[in-house]
Amino acid sequence: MTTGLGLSAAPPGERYKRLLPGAMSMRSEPVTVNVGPQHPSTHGVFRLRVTFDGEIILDVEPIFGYLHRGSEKLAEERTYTQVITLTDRLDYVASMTNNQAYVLAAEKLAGLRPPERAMYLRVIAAELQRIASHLMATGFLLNDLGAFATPLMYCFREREKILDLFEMLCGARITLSYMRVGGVFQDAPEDFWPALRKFLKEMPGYIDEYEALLVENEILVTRTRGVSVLTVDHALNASVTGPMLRASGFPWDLRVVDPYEVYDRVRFDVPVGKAGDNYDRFKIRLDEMRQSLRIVEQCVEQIEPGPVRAESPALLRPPAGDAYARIEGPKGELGFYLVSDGSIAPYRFKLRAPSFINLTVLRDLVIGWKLADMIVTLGSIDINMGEVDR
Amino acid sequence: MNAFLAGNSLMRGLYCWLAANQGNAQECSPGWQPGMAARDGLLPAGWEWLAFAVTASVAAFLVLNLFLLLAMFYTYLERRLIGRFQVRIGPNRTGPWGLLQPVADAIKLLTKESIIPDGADRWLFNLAPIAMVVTMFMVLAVLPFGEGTFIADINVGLLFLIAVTSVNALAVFMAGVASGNRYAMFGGVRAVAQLISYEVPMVLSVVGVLLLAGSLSLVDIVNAQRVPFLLLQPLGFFIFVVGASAEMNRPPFDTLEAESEIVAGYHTEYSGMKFGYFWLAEYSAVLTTSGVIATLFLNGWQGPLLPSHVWFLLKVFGLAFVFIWVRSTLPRVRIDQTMAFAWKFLLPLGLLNIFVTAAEILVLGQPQGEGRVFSTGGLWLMAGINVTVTIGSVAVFSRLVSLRTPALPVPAAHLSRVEAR
Amino acid sequence: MYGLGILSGMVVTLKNFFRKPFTVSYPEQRLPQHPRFRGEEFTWYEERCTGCASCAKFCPLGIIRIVTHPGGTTPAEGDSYAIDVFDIDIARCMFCGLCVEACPYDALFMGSGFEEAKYRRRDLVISVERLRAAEKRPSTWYRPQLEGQAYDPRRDGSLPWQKAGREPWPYHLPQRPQAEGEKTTGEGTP
Amino acid sequence: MIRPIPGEELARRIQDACPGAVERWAGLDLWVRPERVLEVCQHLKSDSGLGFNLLNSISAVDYVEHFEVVYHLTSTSHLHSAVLKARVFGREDPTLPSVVGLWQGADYQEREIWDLMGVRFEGHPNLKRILLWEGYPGHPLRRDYLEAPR
Repeated sequence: MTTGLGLSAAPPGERYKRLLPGAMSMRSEPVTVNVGPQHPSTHGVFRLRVTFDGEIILDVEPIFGYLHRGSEKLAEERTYTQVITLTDRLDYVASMTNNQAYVLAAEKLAGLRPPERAMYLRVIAAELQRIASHLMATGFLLNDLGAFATPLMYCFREREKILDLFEMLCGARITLSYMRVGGVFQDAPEDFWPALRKFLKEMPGYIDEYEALLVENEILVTRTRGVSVLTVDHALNASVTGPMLRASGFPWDLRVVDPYEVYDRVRFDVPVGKAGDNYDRFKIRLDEMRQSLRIVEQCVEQIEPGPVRAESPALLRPPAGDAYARIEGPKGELGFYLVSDGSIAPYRFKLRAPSFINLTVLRDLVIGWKLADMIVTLGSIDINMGEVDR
Repeated sequence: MNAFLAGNSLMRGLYCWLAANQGNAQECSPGWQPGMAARDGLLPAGWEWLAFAVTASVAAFLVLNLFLLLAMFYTYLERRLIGRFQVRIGPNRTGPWGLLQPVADAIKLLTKESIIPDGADRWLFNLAPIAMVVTMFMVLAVLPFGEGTFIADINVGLLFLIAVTSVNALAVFMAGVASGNRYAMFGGVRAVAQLISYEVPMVLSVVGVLLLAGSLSLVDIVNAQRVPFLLLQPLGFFIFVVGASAEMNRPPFDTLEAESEIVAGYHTEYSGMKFGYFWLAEYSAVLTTSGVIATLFLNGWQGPLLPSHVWFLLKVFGLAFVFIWVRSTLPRVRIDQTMAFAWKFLLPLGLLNIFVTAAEILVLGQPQGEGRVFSTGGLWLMAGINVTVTIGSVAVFSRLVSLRTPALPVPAAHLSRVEAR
Repeated sequence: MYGLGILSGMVVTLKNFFRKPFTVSYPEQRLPQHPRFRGEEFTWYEERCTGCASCAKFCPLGIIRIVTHPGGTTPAEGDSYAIDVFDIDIARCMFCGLCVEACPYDALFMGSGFEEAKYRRRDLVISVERLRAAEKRPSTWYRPQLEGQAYDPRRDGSLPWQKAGREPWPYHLPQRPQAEGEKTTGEGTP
Repeated sequence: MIRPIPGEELARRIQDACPGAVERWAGLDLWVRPERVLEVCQHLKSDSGLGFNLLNSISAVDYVEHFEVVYHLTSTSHLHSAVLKARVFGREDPTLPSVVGLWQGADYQEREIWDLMGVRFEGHPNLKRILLWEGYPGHPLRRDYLEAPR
C-alpha cells in the first residue's frame, strides 16, 4: 500500500510522469493546493492537500484534527450518564444514533436490558435521525454538485420537521441526550404520535420530489455516473461500511445481519447500488430514507404502553470488563468500545467512527479524477468532522 | 452624424435644441420643406460636433444610470426569487419588502476595506474589475431599448456586440492570474477555456438570425422580425441561450466561480468595491444578455398595445426570470463536460442550423432586390421545419455524443494495494 | 434525450416557487415551542431546595456552584440549609438537563427561554438572586405530570410550586397510578 | 445473526497454523502474543473456514503496566465475529506489527493509536500523527498523560 509518494529527488513533474504515465503530458508543473480547512465544501474544518496536473488530481493527502476535542479522554473522567452528553457532539447531525450506540455498549457492559417500549422509542428516534442525517448528506452532496442550495433548502425543510419531533421527545433539537443507560429518559408526549403520523404521511411525497428534482437530471448523471468507483473488495478491505458499502453492491446492514433492539421484528429491504460510483452513493440514501420510514411505521404499530426505563442506580458502576457494541449508523458501522474498571467512569471510551474510517478510501477514489469530482466524492462519503476528529 | 440620429428619438430632441440649423433641417425641423427657414438652435452653425458630444454624453449618462438602477433592482429581484424557489423568504429587512437591500449592499461594499494581496500584480489586479464592468456597459451602446430609443445604431451592431462581450474573458483571466491565488488561477484558466469555447457556437447561432434579417444592425434585426425569430430559429435560440449563460458564467455553467470547488474562482481575493464591480458586472450581464436575446429572437421592443419600452422590459425580465429559475434548479456542469458540450454538441448543431436556414432561404424566399422576402405561409412552413429539426437534432445528438470523460488511468502502484476477499 | 430530466427538475422548483415559505422571520414570528423545550434560563423553587448539590455533582461540566449555611429548623422537616450562592454558568452550559434529572426534590428545572445573549461573559452566570427573581416557566422535560395537564410554559407562565412536585409514583414501575388531574395514558397512543 | 466466536474455539482453530501464538483466552476474547499478531491475522483472514474479511475496529487501552490492542473482526461470508487482543508491555516504545497490508481499513486507525496512545505499528507505510500535529509532545490518551503542554 502506498500512501504519500515516498522520497524522490526527481523534480515533481518527472516524479508524477513516472508514477502516472498519462499525467504531465504538457510541459507543466504539478500544483499543490490546500483545499480547506476554510473551504465551502469540505464539510467542516477538513483539509485536503491536493496535487493537481491542471484540473486532474495526482495525489491527495487528507489532513484533519482541527476539531479534535479529546472526547475519548474527557469521557474517562465522567460518569456513564454524563458521557451521553459527549456522544451528542460526536456526529452532531446524528446525535440519536450516537446516543443509541453508546447506551447499547454501556448496557452490554452493565448487563442491563431496557424495557420494550424504550427499545421501540429508540428505534423510532434512531430511524428518524437516519432520515435527518441522510437529508443533510443528500442536500450537501447536491450543493457540492453546484445546485445552488435549492435541494439543500428542501432537505432542510424536512429535517426541520424531524427536529420538531425530537423537540417533542426530549426538548432539544441537535444535542439531544435523549437515551439513558437502560432505556430512554422520558416517554414520548401525547402530541408526539399524531405529529409523527403526519410526518410519515407527508415524507414519501417529499422523497418523490427529490427524485423528480435531480435523480434523472442529465447534468447530475453525467457528472456522477462511473466516477470514483469503489469496488466491493476494496470497500470491505478498507473497512468501509454503511451506505457507501451498500452502494458498492454489498448488502451488509447490521440491522439485518446482527439485529439489535427490535430490528428483528420489523421488515424492511436493504437497498444496494450497482456500480459503487458517486451516483449510487447519492441514490442509495434516498432509498434508505424510504426504508427508514417503513421501519418507523411498523414500530408505531407495534409499540405497546409500558415503562421506558429499566431500574438502575443513578450512578452506574458496571463490573470490570469490556464491551463493544455497534449499530448501523447513518454513516456506517458506529461502534463503541467501553472498558470498565468497576468505577463510576469508563476506564476507556473508544469510538469506531464510521466517517473517519470511510475516509481511508478517499485517496484511492479521487486520484485521476478532476477537482470537481473530488468535492462530490467527498460529499458522497458523507463525513462529519465532529465524528472524524472526535 | 446624421446616420447616428436617423430614427433615434432618444437623442434627436436635445441635439436639435442645441444645433438646429439649415444644414440639419431635415431631421430637426418638423414639417420642413426645401426653401423654408429652418429652426435655429442654441449653437451657431459649425458647432454641431459640440452638440453631438453633449447629446451623446447626456444620453449615455441617462442610459447608464437608469440601467444601473435597473441592475440594482435586479439583484434584489434575483435574491428574492431564488428565495421563493427555495421556499424561503429572501431579503426582507431593509426597507419595504427589503427593497433597499441593494442600497445596503452597495454601502456595505463601499465601506469595506479593499485588500490587495501581497503576491498580486497590483496593476492587473486593479484593472480587471474595471475591464469587466466597462465591457458589460458597452453592450448598452447598441441595444435598442424601445422604438427609436438607442444610443447608436451602427451598421455592424451585432459584430460590435460579440466583440465587446468577448473582452470579459480577458478581464476574468486578468483577475484570476493577477490575484496570485491558486483558486483564482483555476478560475482564470477555466475562464479562458470556457468563454472562448462558447463564443464559437454563440456566433454560429446568430448567423441564422443574420441570414433572415439581412443586416447586422440591431435596429434592423428588430424591424425584420414580423414573426419572432424564436419561432424561425428555435435551434439558434437554444444555442444562444446556452452559450450566453456560459458567457455570463451563470449556472449551470458557473465553473469560473464554482463556489463548491474553487471557493469563488477568479474573484476569490477581491474585496470591497472591486468585488462589487465583479458582482455588478455579473448581475447586469443577465440584463444586457436578456436584452440581446429579446432583440435577436423575441421581436425586440415590438409588441401590441403597451408602449415599446414596456414590452422590452417585460421581455428582459421574463428572460431574467428564466435565468433565475435555471440557476435555482440545476447543478453545475464539470469544466471538461462544459467544454465537451460546447465543441461536441453545440458547435455541430450551430453548423446544422446555419445550413438548414440557408437552405430554407434559398428554397422558400422570393428574390427581391439584394435579399429575399418570405410569404407568411413560407414563414410558418419554415418555423414548422425548424422546430422539427431542433427536436430531432437534439434527440439524435443526445444519443450520439457522450460528455463523460474517463479518469486519468492510474497505475495500481500509485494506489493502495487491495487484497481480494 | 438531454433536457427531459432537467425539465422535470424545473417543474419541481416551479411547484415550490408557489409554496408558502417554511422559514419564519424570527423576532416577529416564532416557531411553536414544545413545553418540553430545554431552555436557557433555569427555574428554581427555593422552598424545595435543600442545598444538597446533587445538580452540581451531576453536571458534566461542573458549572453549578452552590454554597450553603445551616438554616432554620422546622419541626416537621428537621434541619435545613440556606442557600448563599447558586451560580449557574450558562456560558458553558450545554442544556443537557442532567441536573434536573439529578435533583431529588424537584427544585430545579430547565427554563423555556432561549434569548439570553449578553455582551459580557460574566453576565451569563445566573446568580441566586436572578434565580429567585426569575419568572417561573419550567420546562416539562422531566415533568410528565405537567405534560399531562397540558401545561405550556410560554402560554401559562408562572406556576405554583406545589404543582411542580415530584410525581407520586416511581417512574420505572410498570403500573402507573393515576396522577392528580392527569389524563389517562394510552389514549390515542399506540 | 452474527455469531461471536468464543476465545477458546478461536484458539483451537488457529492452533495448527500458528502454534504457540495464543497467550490465553477468556469468554469471547483471545489474547495472542504481540509479535505474532500479523501472522494470526493473516491466518484469520485467509483461512477459508474463518474468513475474517472485515476489520471493524482497532482499539488500544492503556492498563498502565501494559497496553492492550483490541481487534474486532467480522466475517461477512460466515457471519461470525471475533475479538483479538494483544498485550504490549513497556511504556517507552511499545510495538506491534501493522495489519495494514491485510486490511487497508487499519491505516487510519493505527495512525490514530500511534498518535493518541503511542503504540507503534511496525510495517505501517505512513505512521504519522493523524489528529494532532507533528511535534506534539506525548500521547494524550495514555493514563499518565496529565495535562496538555503550554
